[in-house]
Amino acid sequence: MSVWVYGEQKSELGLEGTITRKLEEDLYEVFIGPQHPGSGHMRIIVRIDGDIIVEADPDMGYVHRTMEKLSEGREWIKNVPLFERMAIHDACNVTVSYVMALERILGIEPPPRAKYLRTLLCEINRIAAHLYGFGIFGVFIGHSTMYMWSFADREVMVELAEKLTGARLTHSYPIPGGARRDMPQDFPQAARKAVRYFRRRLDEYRKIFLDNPVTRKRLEGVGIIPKKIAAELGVVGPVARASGIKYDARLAEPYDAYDEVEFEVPVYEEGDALARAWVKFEEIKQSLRIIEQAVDWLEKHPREAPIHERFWAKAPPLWKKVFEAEGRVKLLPLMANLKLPPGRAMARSETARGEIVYYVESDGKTTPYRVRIVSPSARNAIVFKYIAPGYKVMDLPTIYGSIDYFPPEADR
Amino acid sequence: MPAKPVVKRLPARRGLFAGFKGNVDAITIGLKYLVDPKRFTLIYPNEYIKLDPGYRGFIVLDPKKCIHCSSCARICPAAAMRMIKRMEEDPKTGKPKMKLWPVINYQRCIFCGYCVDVCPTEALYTVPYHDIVYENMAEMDWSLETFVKPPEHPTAKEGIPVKYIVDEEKGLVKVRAEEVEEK
Amino acid sequence: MSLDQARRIVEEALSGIEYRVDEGKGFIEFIVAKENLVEAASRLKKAGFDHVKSLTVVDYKAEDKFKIVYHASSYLNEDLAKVIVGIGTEVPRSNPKVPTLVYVWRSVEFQEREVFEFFGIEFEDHPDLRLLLLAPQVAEKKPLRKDFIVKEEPIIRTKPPTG
Amino acid sequence: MEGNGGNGGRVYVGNLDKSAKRAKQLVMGKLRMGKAVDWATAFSLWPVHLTTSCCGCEFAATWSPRFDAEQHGALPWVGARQTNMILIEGTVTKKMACAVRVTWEQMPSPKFAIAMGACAIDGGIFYNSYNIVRPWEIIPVDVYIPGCPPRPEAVARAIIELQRKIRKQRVASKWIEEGWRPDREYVKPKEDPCSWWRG
Repeated sequence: MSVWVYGEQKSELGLEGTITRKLEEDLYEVFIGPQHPGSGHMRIIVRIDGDIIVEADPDMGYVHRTMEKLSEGREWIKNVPLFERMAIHDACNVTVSYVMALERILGIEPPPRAKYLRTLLCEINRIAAHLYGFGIFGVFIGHSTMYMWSFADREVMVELAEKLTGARLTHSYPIPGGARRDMPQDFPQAARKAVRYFRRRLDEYRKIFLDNPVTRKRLEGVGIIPKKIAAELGVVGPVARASGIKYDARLAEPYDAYDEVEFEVPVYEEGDALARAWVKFEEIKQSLRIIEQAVDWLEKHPREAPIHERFWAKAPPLWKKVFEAEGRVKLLPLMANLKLPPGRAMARSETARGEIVYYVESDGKTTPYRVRIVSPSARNAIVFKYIAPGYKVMDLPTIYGSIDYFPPEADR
Repeated sequence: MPAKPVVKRLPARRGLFAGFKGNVDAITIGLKYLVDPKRFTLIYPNEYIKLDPGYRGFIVLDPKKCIHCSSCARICPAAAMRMIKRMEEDPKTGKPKMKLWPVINYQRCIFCGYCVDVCPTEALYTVPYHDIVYENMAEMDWSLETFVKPPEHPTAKEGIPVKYIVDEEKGLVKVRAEEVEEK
Repeated sequence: MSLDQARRIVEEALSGIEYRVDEGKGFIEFIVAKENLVEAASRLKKAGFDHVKSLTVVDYKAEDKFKIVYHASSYLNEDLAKVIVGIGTEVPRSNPKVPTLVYVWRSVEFQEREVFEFFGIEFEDHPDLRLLLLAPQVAEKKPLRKDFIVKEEPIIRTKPPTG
Repeated sequence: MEGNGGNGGRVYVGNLDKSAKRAKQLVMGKLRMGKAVDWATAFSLWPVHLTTSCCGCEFAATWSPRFDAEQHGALPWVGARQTNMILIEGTVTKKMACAVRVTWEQMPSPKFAIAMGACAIDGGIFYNSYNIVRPWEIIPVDVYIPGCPPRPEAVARAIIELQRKIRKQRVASKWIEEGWRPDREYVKPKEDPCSWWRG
């Protein structure tokens, strides 16, 4: 068989600038990204034989913003907005475990009201992030109705979060010892309306996306991760739960109000892209349940500052006045120079894309000695290398979309 | 009550006509919204969202309340807030005195609102709008004179205020701001 | 399962290997010698800790050592999933070389690459030790070591604002 | 010059640069279409789909049904060759800088850039990070949007401001006439953003 070498033909034909490389083993190397129609910020170097992927090498780090290093030079509370930038569409979930780690070192427990408020925002964020994931997934597999629908409905959840915290995405809501705002008076009514709206709407989602034969053909049997391999690769979140792993950080180590509210953790055993989509879909339903319960609890209990006494007992009268009028928890100036006792703590929380783990080490100063973050997307990136080979190039967007990979989070 | 994991099964494809039924379902939903669409697009800039007063928009300083404590500059995560020195006449003695004033740099501000929350006298407050853009980078580095008055809201001149309310039937509904406020 | 119970399980598994226990809030660490790391890790895996959550490296510059800890937990055993157990070792800063644990836990592959570029720690026998996140020029600086210092801006700057 | 295609067909081969120049003279000089060019450019600002960082969340929301920036004539497009606007969504890291510059160079002129978010202006919360670059060091930026992330309305406002600027200062037509923007110096990166890639 003669090998067509473009380099040699080039000089004969006079086609300057035609550079096409053919590799020795009859494989093509395809560079996908970082400028591509999906959510971007990542390159996957794929070697293909025909249109079958032989090797996939994720080239990450296009959004590596050095959070671990920057945190070492900044005061404890300043790191909350910093780490939040990892996944701004899921802001409360990624910061709550950092705050939990600080609370463990400080040895304080937030008041129950703060716990419920955090849980409430976490679940609002989870739904918004799942819908974001569905929207991007829709773009990836060419189902633009899904993008339009989920981004339109995501705005409901964003609107609720905005009412609660005062920002669309970057809430910076949890602080050591509590939360920054109480819910406004008209919030419960709006939240219940939203829950009822979503309950009805999700059925339509199922019909147009999950049960749509076109989508099913694209998703079924793609990117199968068997249970054992999922455990071996250490994948997290919906990816693991779609493979039959009964693991959820809310289940293993209940934080905030998760040991008091009632919910289920959906697990599927098929392990393919469709099962991963179904896990996210069922999780939205469970999140709606938690939102309802959290709102009920918050309405029943008296309104008080959702922050630990240590940061509120010495508060001047103006603080209390502002809280009563606007529901805003003012911070004591000591918050900026908060000193933690020396110690080490680990905390984990379940974000929409999986579990995030923080390792926080303090040496008794106002800044951390070391913060190690392992984000869910960073742990799921390994799927590209080990699962993508064997599938067609056309399945790569499906795998990418189904694991809900968010590069700024993976790169930190 | 603790949570529990529940193993679920993917819905099976039922029979020969499962695919057909799925297609019909999807198309019916599509037709439903073709006939009865949900319209809630914001016609910007003829309309603008009147945000809740609690929204963390641009930050403004009330110079009368400021006590020059530099708490805001200390807590700013992005080092956007900084203190500048000004020589001012002391009202009591009449002698010039050095005073520290906060100024903000919107090239860096991340709108986290920590400075507003930490201010001991509520001298900093937020305005509920956020849609201001600049053509020049230097304009974003506010001087003290700019910082003490709310920035001009360009859309308020051009458009009418609307509000979005959560609705049980349609998700979000766009209504005129006056209608909501009347209620 | 509490951390104490987990501690007993791991202590049983590590019998015959010298170790030191470091406790933290929410996790427990077993520090072994560099030579015993692979053996200890495989015994831990046999005990049911099937994946690594975090490969945590801390640079103790004053004590002239890196502490490398693999924080493992379990997926398949629901009881063990509740605890985080670390297995680790300490290496001098001048010669940072450790045997890789990729062949024990596949889930550390990318994390080991990450540690390699940020700390310059070499994992012997790692199948694919390349840069993961950083460009080569940045990786040369070994950014997460304590001797790489990023400049912070002072709180009070007296420079008048421009414009 | 005339070339012969096979099977009796004809292929015309000529000097492309010369023809382009002539077409430019015809459109801009004789027909005086400058104003039309400005008008048309202003209402078809298509951003390229290059998501540099997390402001991409709000970038996606800007084109979602609620804020629908398509009403301003802007539609994100995949290929850099068919677009004329680049929206820098947040931080540009050293690795991404290469992609931004390459994408910018691929786009046909007249082309414009909007820097979205604090990170794209002065680093935002990552102001002292060792791995970021300021996008205005790599490409010329027209409009800056403060915020972290800015609201989708702010992005729409930036598009409107850019449209005004193009029509008022006649940026697009002057660009075509003079070969480069009259209001800006050519931004040449101090160091090659792709050095990591080539080296």
